[in-house]
Amino acid sequence: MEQMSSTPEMSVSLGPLVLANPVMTASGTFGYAEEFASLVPLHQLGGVVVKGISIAPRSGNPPPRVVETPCGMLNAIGLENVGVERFISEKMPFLRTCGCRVIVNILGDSIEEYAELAARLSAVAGVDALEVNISCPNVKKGGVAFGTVPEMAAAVTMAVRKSTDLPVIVKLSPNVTDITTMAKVVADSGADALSLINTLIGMAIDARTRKSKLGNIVGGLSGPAIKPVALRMVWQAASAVTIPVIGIGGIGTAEDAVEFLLAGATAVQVGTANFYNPSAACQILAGIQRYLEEQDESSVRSIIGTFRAEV
Amino acid sequence: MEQMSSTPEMSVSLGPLVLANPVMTASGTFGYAEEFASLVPLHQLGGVVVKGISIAPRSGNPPPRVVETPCGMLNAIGLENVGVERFISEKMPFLRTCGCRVIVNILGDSIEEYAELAARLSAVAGVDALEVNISCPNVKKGGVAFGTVPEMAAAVTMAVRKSTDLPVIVKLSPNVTDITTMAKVVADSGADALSLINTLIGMAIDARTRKSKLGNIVGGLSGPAIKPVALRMVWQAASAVTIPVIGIGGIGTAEDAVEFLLAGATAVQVGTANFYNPSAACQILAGIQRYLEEQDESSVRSIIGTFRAEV
Amino acid sequence: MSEFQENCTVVAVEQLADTFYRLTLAAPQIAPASHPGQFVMVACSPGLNPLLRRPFSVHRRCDPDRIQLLFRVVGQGTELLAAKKPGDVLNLIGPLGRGFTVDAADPVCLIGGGIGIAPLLFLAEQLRMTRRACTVLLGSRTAAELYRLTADFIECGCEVEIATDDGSAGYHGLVTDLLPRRLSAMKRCYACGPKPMMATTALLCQAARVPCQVSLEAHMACGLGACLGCTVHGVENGYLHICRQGPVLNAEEVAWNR
Amino acid sequence: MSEFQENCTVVAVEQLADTFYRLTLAAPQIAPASHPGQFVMVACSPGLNPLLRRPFSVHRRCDPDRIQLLFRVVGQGTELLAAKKPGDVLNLIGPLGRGFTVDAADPVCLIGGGIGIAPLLFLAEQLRMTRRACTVLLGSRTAAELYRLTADFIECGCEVEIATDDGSAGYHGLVTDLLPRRLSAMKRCYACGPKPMMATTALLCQAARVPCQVSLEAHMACGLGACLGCTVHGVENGYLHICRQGPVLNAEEVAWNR
Ligand SMILES: Cc1cc2nc3c(=O)[nH]c(=O)nc-3n(C[C@H](O)[C@H](O)[C@H](O)COP(=O)(O)OP(=O)(O)OC[C@H]3O[C@@H](n4cnc5c(N)ncnc54)[C@H](O)[C@@H]3O)c2cc1C
Ligand SMILES: Cc1cc2nc3c(=O)[nH]c(=O)nc-3n(C[C@H](O)[C@H](O)[C@H](O)COP(=O)(O)OP(=O)(O)OC[C@H]3O[C@@H](n4cnc5c(N)ncnc54)[C@H](O)[C@@H]3O)c2cc1C
Ligand SMILES: Cc1cc2nc3c(=O)[nH]c(=O)nc-3n(C[C@H](O)[C@H](O)[C@H](O)COP(=O)(O)O)c2cc1C
Ligand SMILES: Cc1cc2nc3c(=O)[nH]c(=O)nc-3n(C[C@H](O)[C@H](O)[C@H](O)COP(=O)(O)O)c2cc1C
Ligand code: FES
Ligand code: FES
Repeated sequence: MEQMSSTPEMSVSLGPLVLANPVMTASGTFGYAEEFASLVPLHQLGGVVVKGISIAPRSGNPPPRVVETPCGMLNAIGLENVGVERFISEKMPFLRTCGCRVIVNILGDSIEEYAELAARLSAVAGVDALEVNISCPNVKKGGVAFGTVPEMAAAVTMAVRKSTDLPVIVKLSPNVTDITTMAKVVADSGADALSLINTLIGMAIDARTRKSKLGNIVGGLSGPAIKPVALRMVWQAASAVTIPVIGIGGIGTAEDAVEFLLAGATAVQVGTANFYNPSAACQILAGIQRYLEEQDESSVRSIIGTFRAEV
Repeated sequence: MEQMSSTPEMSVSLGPLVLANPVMTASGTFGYAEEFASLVPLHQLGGVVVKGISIAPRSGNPPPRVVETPCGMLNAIGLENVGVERFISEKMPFLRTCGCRVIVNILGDSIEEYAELAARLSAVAGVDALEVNISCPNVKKGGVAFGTVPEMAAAVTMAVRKSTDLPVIVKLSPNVTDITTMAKVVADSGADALSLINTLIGMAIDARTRKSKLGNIVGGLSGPAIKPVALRMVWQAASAVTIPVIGIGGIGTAEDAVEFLLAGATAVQVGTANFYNPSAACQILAGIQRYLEEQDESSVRSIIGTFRAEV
Repeated sequence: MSEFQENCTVVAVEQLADTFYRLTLAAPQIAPASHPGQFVMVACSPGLNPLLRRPFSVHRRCDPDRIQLLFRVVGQGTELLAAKKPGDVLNLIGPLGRGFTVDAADPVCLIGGGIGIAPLLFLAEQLRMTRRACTVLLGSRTAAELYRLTADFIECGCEVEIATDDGSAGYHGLVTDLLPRRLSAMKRCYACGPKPMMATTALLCQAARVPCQVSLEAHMACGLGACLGCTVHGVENGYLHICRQGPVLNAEEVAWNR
Repeated sequence: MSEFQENCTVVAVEQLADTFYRLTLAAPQIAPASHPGQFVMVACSPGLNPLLRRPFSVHRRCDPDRIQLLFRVVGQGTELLAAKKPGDVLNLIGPLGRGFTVDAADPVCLIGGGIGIAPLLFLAEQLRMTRRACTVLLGSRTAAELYRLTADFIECGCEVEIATDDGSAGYHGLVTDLLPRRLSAMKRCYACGPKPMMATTALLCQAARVPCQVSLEAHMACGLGACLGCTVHGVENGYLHICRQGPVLNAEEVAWNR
């Protein structure tokens, strides 16, 4: 049987933030977008999430900072970034021209810093949304990550929410016993959307020298290795809250991305895959489109959360 | 320079339990040992940890039960086992002949079941130690895993401790925010040793059918993919307690095993690697020996915990 | 049990059709110990991805030291196998599992669908050694997949009838449509193929009171009975583990509707 | 920036020594854009393990469309590359990073240690096009690793002196021992090799007030300036990122003692 098939409708909404399509690049894996400009047609992307920005510039951790692991990698960059002022003056001009949504990932040592960043960035033309990285240590609480204590995660979310009119996405840490508690607390504190997962904490030792393979000893595990954990957490989080969820973790193919959409993610972010395959995000977008056509779906929205949790 | 090199001394002690060498096979990945008898010289192993045993036989989860993931696998076996009585009558006779330590992994729905299993197995000749799997759901507490709540983990440990004179190893779940809290609580409750990690919870979806690739929807992620997370948790746990720790998670080569020993593990368990390479455990043992010779160490004990956590 | 882990040298690689390949392997320990219906676990990659071994039926035992595997390329592991060249080495574990019952039953019928034909050639050759009358019904998507295999069955003295999904050769339709007319004469059936094909065969055999053996598939991590991953629903004892209780089972042991 | 992602066909594979290989690749976009000292990121496996691309200096530009890579087999990725055959295709990203300064300085000295020799042949050929006098000092473990490379440098008109760790050819000892006697005449030095070799070179050049450029290494995830993984300690601005600010740096920018 022949069928009239029009191109599936690809746009999705993350609360107030509308994306032309659900494929973004993840923070820390796509620089400030210009690094990929000669290799990737940036305007095709649903959005770009830039490297995490803090108030003051940070120089990051001592080398070595990256090490490969089976089907994954550990990074201990240490949140190196140019600081919010240089970000605005040096990086935003290019980002404003790239033809897709620009989401700024923010991080701080204290709740006040998050709030200050949110306020500062709200005034900047071309910033479409904020993504709040709560996997950072709370200096006042002895370095416990904001994202591992529900009260602290709530406090950061509320502080950012109060300081900006921009859409607020809160990015959850996977290093917790119960991701649904964190998801609910953050949703109840005013987030417009959630994104998850950030990296799992891991480590690698050089047997010969008996030293860490990372300057910082521990680092964040990312890449295909973590996809099963990420998918499970996205499914649990999306089932626990009513706000939209962005799926992240080991996504390298359209099939991976579709798994996250089926599990309840409204959009996805491509991280480590940008390193080994800069075309990944665009290939994933094309592949999702093909999948929708094969499955006779008229829009990407109609597959979100349609995972059938029976067997 | 020529040097007289005698074979390094390989024995290690897990509290009262002395092993001829630090290489064991992990629960659920080596059956009841007889499955590997034609392929593996069992007497070479430091010990065998048998598939988890419950009071009544369990038939386990509906298929599919295993699915491969990048450098790893998900399993949702559902703790299928023959039950303690058939284990004793059908499986122990062979295990008594295999020439290495026999550690029985136990699991229950309630604290009483753990205690009963410990008592029953204490009377059985040939059982050298118990490994308590606390990653199981506590039926009385709505299915929350014993191993994710410090009080419940403590209660199980104490109940088993009281019911047996056998060495008690408690096997920790990695699906927690803070592994050191769990390690300390279990150590303080009378465990002779800890083992970790059990599997990370994960999931896989078939994009075409939109169904889970596992009958049980979620499953346990194991294999090389999880090694960085396991190594980090073993290092943290070994640094937090004074009792010996057994390292588990993605160990497939001698180099992997050495990383865990350096991080503070007194022994290691080889899991998923038995499936893709039945010779893994014996090759790892030989490789550790070679490593010790190269590093001019006279015993495996002298490298435990010698990871240099500076750069 | 005589199970071996063996490095096997690839002796020959044949591409029988678009995605059908046949490997000949030197397996001096595994080959002589193999029985029709048993399988081997093949490490398709020397690295960690894909991680697990892949199960393949012993397709044939050539001279006493060699086995053949017949496989369809469906994913990473089989793609790697298809790229093997003579002289390459593969690590195998086998022979594993319970094979087909080879007894005095005569005449018998073998029914294979698609890549499920794989274990039946070894079985046919074994049966023909004691001159059993073998009728072989083969089904596939298209004729190309059957040319070479049909010739092999005929060569060993079987009567062969074929069915194709696209009608490019033989009967245009399901291979099981060929069965009823043959069944009454048979003392035993052996089937391997897609589950619906085996379920239909089982049903027809049950109705005709002809004993039927089937070779099942399940995802396997170990192949050795250790992981307990390879479950199918059994009629009686709950779950069956394909790698030890199978892969060959009596059709009536299997819960076909699950 | 002209950076390209390109599927490059392997044209030739040479094994220069035990673990030294040289690949010739058709790279019609990357080759013409390349400058000595720049590098490419090579996807060594089509699969997910190893996951990350591996950085390799452009060893040479042959006719305008081809580049060569010279590499030593040290792990998974380089093992896969060594097994490539003509006709195989590799995905490359490049040319990346800042290369060597090629200016009017004359005469100049190139010092390469081990696999660090790789980028120097492209540099020498470029320098010789404008008839700069090039002295090349090459060091390696053993003579076998240098035969072919020495010939290549001589062929393009360089004066070559060699040192080996085992004394199997040339000077028995460190290649940097050859430098002091040459240095006073030089207008510039270019060095690539193990860090201690480059540190010594930097020190000698500083003492002799000869400008020196070095090509550094660091673990890289992206090669594009995005991951911020490829740090080395700089003298002034804290950390340097090798993939964008390097791999070639002026020796005095680097904190050699860190
Ligand atoms: C006892 C037994 C004997 C078999 N004999 C043969 C044979 O002779 N010839 C042949 O071509 N195939 C045979 N198979 C199926 C074969 O094992 C799978 O096709 C193979 O594992 C796929 O590997 P892959 O990496 O290419 O595909 P993957 O990428 O792993 O998967 C591709 C597809 O194959 C399915 N698959 C993966 N693993 C298995 C598995 N263990 N069992 C069944 N399906 C699987 C997946 O669900 C998926 O649909 C047999 C399976 C079993 C259990
Ligand atoms: C700018 C640059 C240019 C280079 N040019 C060349 C060249 O022309 N020829 C050549 O043989 N090598 C070159 N290298 C080093 C080369 O990248 C590594 O040898 C290679 O990545 C090792 O990969 P593998 O998978 O074989 O080894 P792995 O198994 O990954 O590692 C083996 C060893 O190589 C080291 N290594 C791994 N990755 C890197 C890396 N990115 N940089 C440095 N060391 C690494 C590891 O620490 C380990 O000691 C260059 C590196 C850089 C950064
Ligand atoms: C090198 C690197 C740097 C990263 N930096 C950040 C960051 O600055 N802020 C943040 O929220 N996440 C950061 N991440 C996490 C990623 O955005 C993503 O959540 C994680 O890598 C999982 O996705 P993946 O498996 O697709 O990479 C970083 C990841 C990597 C690999
Ligand atoms: C198929 C399978 C079954 C398992 N069954 C058990 C079990 O019964 N009890 C238990 O404590 N752990 C069980 N485990 C967990 C392993 O013992 C081990 O902790 C985990 O797989 C991580 O190690 P690995 O990466 O080396 O496999 C099982 C793991 C697998 C893969
Ligand atoms: S495949 Fe492991 S028990 Fe059958
Ligand atoms: S390698 Fe990624 S920034 Fe240099």
